[in-house]
Amino acid sequence: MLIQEGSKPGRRATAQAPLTRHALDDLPVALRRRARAALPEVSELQAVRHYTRLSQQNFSIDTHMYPLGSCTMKYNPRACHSLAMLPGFLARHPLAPASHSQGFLACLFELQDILKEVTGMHAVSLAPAAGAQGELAGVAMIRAYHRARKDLARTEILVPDAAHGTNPASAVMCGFQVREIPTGSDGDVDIDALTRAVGPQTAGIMLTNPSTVGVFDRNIQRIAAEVHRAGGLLYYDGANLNAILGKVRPGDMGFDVIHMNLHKTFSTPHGGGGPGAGPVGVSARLEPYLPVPLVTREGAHYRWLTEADRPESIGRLTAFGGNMGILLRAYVYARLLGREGMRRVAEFATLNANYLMTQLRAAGFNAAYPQRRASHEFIITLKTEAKEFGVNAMDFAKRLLDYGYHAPTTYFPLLVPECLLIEPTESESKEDLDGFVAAMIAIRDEARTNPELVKTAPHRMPVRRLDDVRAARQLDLAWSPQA
Amino acid sequence: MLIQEGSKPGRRATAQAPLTRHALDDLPVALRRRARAALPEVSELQAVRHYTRLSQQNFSIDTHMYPLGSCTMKYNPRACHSLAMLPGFLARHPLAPASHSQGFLACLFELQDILKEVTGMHAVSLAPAAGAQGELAGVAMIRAYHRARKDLARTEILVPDAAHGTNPASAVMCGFQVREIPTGSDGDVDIDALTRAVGPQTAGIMLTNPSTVGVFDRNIQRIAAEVHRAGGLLYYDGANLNAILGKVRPGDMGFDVIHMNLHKTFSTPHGGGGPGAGPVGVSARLEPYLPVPLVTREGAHYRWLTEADRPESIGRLTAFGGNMGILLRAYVYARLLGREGMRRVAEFATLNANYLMTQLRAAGFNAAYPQRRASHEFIITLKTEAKEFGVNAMDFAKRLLDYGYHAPTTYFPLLVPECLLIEPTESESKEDLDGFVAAMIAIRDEARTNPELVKTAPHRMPVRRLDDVRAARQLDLAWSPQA
Amino acid sequence: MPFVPHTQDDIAAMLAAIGVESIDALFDEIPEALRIGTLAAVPAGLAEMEISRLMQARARADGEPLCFIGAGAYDHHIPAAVWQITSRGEFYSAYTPYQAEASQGTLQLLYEFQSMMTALTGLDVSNASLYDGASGLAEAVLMAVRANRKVRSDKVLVPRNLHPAYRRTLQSIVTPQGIELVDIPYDEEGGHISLEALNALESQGPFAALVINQPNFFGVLEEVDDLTDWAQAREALVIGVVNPIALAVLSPPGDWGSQGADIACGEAQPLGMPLSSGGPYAGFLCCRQAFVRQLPGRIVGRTVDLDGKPGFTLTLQAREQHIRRNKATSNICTNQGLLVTAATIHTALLGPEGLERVAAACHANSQRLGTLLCEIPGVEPRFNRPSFHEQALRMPAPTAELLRALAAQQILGGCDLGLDYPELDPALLVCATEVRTEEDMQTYASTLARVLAHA
Amino acid sequence: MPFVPHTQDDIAAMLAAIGVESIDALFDEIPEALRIGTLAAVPAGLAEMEISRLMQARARADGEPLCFIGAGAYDHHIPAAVWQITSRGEFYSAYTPYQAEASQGTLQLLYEFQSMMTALTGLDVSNASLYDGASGLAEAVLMAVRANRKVRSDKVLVPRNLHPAYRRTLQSIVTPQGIELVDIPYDEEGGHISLEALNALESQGPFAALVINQPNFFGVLEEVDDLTDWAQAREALVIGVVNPIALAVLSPPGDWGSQGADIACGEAQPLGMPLSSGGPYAGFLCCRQAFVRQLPGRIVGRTVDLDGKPGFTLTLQAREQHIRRNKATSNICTNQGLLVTAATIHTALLGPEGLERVAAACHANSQRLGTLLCEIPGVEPRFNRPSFHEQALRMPAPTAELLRALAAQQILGGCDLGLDYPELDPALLVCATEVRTEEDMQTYASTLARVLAHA
Repeated sequence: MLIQEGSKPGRRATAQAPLTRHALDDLPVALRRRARAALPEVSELQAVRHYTRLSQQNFSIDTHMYPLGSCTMKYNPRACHSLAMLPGFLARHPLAPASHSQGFLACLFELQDILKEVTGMHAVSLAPAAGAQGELAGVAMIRAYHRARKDLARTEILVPDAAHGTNPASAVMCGFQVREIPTGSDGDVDIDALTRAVGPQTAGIMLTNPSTVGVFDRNIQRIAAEVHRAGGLLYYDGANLNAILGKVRPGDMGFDVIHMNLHKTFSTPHGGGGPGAGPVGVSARLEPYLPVPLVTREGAHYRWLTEADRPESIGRLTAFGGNMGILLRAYVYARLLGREGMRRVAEFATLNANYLMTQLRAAGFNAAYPQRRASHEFIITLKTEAKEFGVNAMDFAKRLLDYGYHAPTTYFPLLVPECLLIEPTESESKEDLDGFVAAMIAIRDEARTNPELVKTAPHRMPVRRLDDVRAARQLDLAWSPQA
Repeated sequence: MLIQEGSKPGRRATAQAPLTRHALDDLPVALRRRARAALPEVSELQAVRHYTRLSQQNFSIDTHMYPLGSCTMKYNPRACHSLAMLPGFLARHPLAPASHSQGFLACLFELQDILKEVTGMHAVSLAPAAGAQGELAGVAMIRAYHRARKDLARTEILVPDAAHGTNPASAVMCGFQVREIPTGSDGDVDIDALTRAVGPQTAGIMLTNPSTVGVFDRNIQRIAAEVHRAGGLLYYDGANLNAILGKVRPGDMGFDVIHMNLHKTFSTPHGGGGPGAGPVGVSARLEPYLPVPLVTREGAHYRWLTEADRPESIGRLTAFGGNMGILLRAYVYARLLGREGMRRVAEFATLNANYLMTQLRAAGFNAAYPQRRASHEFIITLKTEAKEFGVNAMDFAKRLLDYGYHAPTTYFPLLVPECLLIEPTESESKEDLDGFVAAMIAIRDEARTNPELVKTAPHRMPVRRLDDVRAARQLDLAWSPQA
Repeated sequence: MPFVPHTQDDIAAMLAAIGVESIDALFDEIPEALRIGTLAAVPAGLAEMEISRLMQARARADGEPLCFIGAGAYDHHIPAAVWQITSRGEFYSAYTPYQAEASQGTLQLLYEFQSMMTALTGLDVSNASLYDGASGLAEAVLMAVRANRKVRSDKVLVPRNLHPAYRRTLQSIVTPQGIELVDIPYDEEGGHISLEALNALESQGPFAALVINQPNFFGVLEEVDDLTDWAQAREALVIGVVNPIALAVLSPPGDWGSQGADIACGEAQPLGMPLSSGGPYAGFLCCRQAFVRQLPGRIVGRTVDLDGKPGFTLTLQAREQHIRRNKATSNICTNQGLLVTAATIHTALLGPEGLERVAAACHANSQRLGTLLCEIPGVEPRFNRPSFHEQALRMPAPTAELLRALAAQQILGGCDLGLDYPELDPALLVCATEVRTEEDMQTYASTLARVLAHA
Repeated sequence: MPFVPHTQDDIAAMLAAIGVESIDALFDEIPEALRIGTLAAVPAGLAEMEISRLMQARARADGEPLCFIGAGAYDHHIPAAVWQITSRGEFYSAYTPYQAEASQGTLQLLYEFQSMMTALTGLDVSNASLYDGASGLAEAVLMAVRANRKVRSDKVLVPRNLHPAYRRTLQSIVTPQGIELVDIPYDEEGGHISLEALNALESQGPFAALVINQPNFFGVLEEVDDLTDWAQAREALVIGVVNPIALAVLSPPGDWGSQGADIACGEAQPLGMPLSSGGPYAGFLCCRQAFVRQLPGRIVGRTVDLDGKPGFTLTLQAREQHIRRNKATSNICTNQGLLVTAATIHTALLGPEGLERVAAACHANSQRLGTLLCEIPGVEPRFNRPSFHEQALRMPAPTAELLRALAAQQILGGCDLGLDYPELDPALLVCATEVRTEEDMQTYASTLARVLAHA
């Protein structure tokens, strides 16, 4: 039942609004609402019960393992939440003066420094509100850089075919054309194709390394050299940064600009779809273009740097400078990890991924790149199973839900058929990984003996498989009183 | 799986203990632990996931309706929790001086005053940690009163047969003998039996009014007169205070001492079995005996009254004077309700109970006292159903769980066969009550057509019906590593 | 090893299974030269106890000033239930609901949110949120330019009395796509947008859209019906930028003018989100049904499962970047799900009557604050038209100094209008929501009087 | 109407169904004379916003003094996860798990708690908690007197160095049942209980039980093996009163002497419960298997369901008051379930290694604090035996004045021993747990030195 369907005219959570009803007589009638909005009218208990029960219908890290490639669903430490929610931080108005913001700004300043160090970049802005906004900011800085040099012919951004969909979309948002570069059979970027593609029209290339096929591109230094030689810049998509945190730095690989997904690598919560945070780091030549605001320290005093301080900045991306509460969570996480803990993130994420790939292969599943090390993630292709049993990757994914595992990323990257992109992360234990392997084996057995069971999965969720086609064709996007 | 069963030697939630391991060499070896305690060794994620998932296996007010007689399971406002958990209250040491306790003591002092007013008593102590401890304190005060008067022959406490089990148990804890008084067929105490029972040996009587059969004893003033005339005192068991809050006061009925269950009437949480709080109120003649500590105001200054101030006190009941956090929750609740809100508690609890009784009777169920108004609760007897279908009150109760309703209190009071004691409370809506009636009707239909289904219920819980006999015979009360 | 569950035995067993000697061997495909040594600038790890102590000290460091700043972020009472439920692990640590069957909690909640936003704005459909109000407006503008098939123009009319940070954000996000923002001046006396001002710009048209801000940055109410009709008569789409609390009592965009606005967006922060130093907040974006395929961001639809039972799922994903890549309506994927969770619970707890009471109390407080401050010689209302929620006041002394002096007394006295509007200097934009008491406002007034007396 | 969901339509429909005119009519069986008018002394209701403001002001009112008081309530780090999970509605607002099938979460957790307590105490069985440590000891004494079938005595030996508030609580609860508490003096030099002191009391025996407090109220360690053997040689049961953090490193009661103690109880507060001004805390109570039917309070057992699947249920209810009424082992029904939830999660997060580290850090800090303070002329250790967790220090000036002067500097300097032990005056019992830093302790020492210099 929708909260709206439990509504009853005149019912209220009385304690939650002012007890006095003030008049609004001085407002012009023509500007006032004529009919009351059709919002739910419920009691406090009703709302609490409704949303508590709704929450129980979710999978979440706190209840289930998410071996979800490219999404780094790892444990979100509870202290990050409670410390970011301290009243002093929550009550602070975004326009409070620096005199009343020193404790808060100190955290952001130190976070900037930590992110600079782990990425090997020259400067960092925390402003972007999510990974995609970080990408937008990064590409916008590439654009600003070329424009400042009057290098206006650079209209093209190169993007490997395995890239996240946000990469080409962000490039287009900045007015660039996108050219796709194929992936070689070994999982690395096809370096010959790349060489052919770069040229005076190249503004830059957007790369994830390790890539979305779960391998570290061994030619990264050569790629950097080629693109730089052609006058282009290198953009690092930080979605997979968890794989190399504390081990390898994008700045050392030759990247000019990087965004980080704090809700992945720095374990801020996904929250059912956000908020994220997508700080960007840059090499020295891009620093003037960083989005504002930034935090600086002058002596013992912290203050914001704004448009006035950074006239060449690509500008402001949200009204108040970013998802501050998420930045605080990432700061707490970074301080809990410390330098040794950062390195362990990459080490154990990689150990888990390679172990899980090994065990799945031992169980007879096919890895897409069996000759390669897994990075923090790897691809299993269910092409054989699909052919033999008529049970596809989506069916496996849905049936995994019944076994208590969130589905891996399916059908991405697009270049591997019937693929599952699997990323166990460092915070799951060997027992959890073994349990996942056992579930995969059990589902394959079911696919063999009772394919219908798998094809109609899930069976133990609050709903059975949903009709996505109907959802898109017979659009029902909002409840209304008449309905 | 038990948390202990997920343990693995050497696993830790590393962030949660000091990073340095200090030596203990200066402690005598003979006094030190030889073998490490067999406590769980788990990761932080493991613990968070385990207990989050465990929690989901519970019914609770936040997820389900509890029409649970004598237990007043109503909405626990969330603000009571967050405001009682403010850092200033949580960090306060119990032995902090009054100079550093004024804000906290102000709340307790005002709570004492509010409870005095709503019960009509002369003075209140917040010390008892639960209802049963309130009873103990109340009976101890009756004992102290008679002893102070050298009236040592009063060895007997009268208790109606419908009373809560704690009443006789508490009387015995204070060294009294218990004499039971029968309930008349109309639900009131058998006044003739009472008259025969009172005498010079009577220390007092313990009464709940409205009683556990869900009716207001119309003879209460006569009972008070009889007991007082014989030199006994009247004890009010506050378990059912919700029924009369703001409408009738125990002090006005003639009671000398009362305990209140703040976790019922004042909506502090049950917490899966506690903590409660059982403040006691007394008439003037019992004031010297109140348990310590109490809060007093001297000018604008609050301070504790302790044994030194109250030499005749029955003493201290816990080390630090009570369940302070629960008292703060009750205080917040009382202030949210205010005087009008208090009255509404009784009015709507009573409306809900009478409506539910009416609807269940209309559906063909038998009320134990159909000629009486329900107070906040009432009794349905399933004697007929048990005889006709072989499905008893416990079976109904278990099957109600499958329908998403917590079972009413079953087989209590003992004097009504196959009974369900039903208390909907004021915070449930008409729709909730109608849903409960529908479930009862559906279960009776099932009892008629498929009794086995009901007799083996529940079917939709995390476990099916549990073997209580085995639990008591083959005691398994703790996990051990060898097991 | 915080947050890593591996025991030494586990590590040994796992390495043996993989067939390598050490974890380091797993990195052997990475060129040696790229492997880094220490991270000297990253401090050593702390125990939770230690970071707790540090963060508590920092959170306390900045005191608890009495705040009269609004300017796009408002201090409202948030029911305790809102964040207690929002913080539940099942909401907090859940992934984007791509696996619908395992995400019905989040999906149904988002559908309820969409329904609340359409009810408040009076429009047909809503997305499931964007980053914030300002970036949401940028998406609204991009959408309007895409959607306006009648006027093929890249020009959009944007009032100067729109929040300056929104104007800057708009600039950053939409100009790389060649969209031109045309300023509408505000009325010197009224602070509003007049039809005269619009008519004066007409020759620069045609315009793809007109942005209307109700109430505007100065708190002044616009004549939304007239402005809407003006634009729609010229085939421009109308984008309303609105405050959801104000919408409880003000005419919803769907009712503006003779046909209603086409798009509405705004900042959902007033619905259950603490000030939080500026974020995370959530932008909302609603539009007419006709434009639904141009709507960026996630959208939840109601459908049925194999048994015909109702359920919820992300829909219209063909608009999105993970399907459409460079042809997507936007690059946005992450939204502000957790904040929407708070907003939905908040709105359910307040209900229509509760929101109206909050709006009315804010209005009453803001009027009262204006009255109190204007009793001080030299302080007077800057504009002469009705305002809602906040007010622009002319000050008799330089505002930067006033604000500094007030801050030293633990009062944040408002937003300095002169920074973005030199022509208004010296002036403050002040706000008093329902959480400010009469005593708070008296404190402000008396402190300001004292400060001015010594200025 | 806060927390009442009824609309006017609902009320009308419900009254019609019942067949009465008004809600008041439902009270018509109550004698008219008893019905009250107003509740003048109860203030009018507040909105949540208003009570929040009031409570925040009150919680802030008493500052954040630096606390060096222990004396039975200890300030430990509590992982953030503990109360975030404990506060979940399913734990917070759940009823007593009488309906086992709908309460497996709470029941399994209680079983895990019982298992943790038996592991820590080295005894066979545990109940699911009692109100607090002091009332728990009272129940332990009642239980020992009931259970000791060999010595039919109502006398129990209780050391004078047991926490004074525990001694008083014991007095209040057990003496109405005719139990006599016999004081054991502590050693003047060592602060411990000596065998000589026990021997001197032997002629007053036989005794049903001996209470041993490890560490004792002064923080001094007792020779628990000798004391246990002494008592058991005389057929007295041994009741250990212990601190669960200390148990991580100290010999558990089950290992005391040649046979082990019979009963162990104590305050579970150090396991995840904030100081909270004194409560709610939770008492724990463990014993040998042989006494399980004398154990008061709720007990959870593991059993199986109809399918043979393991599950948990309250068991041995035949001991309890709701079944046995006046024959029950105790009148206790409510326990401290929510606090046990916190204690169980806390203990799982700390684990054996974590608890050991906490205990060792407390010990190190407490020793360090003693060292720092004893550098001040006139301050010296009061007792000459090893202590754990806290220390009694002789002071060179009247303690009440010292504590007042320290409190004025926002330092709570310890527990004034002279109040309960005039013979020790002037002396303080001081404590520094793992959350106190070196800087905190230096602050205390330098402030005390300054205060004493001016005394």
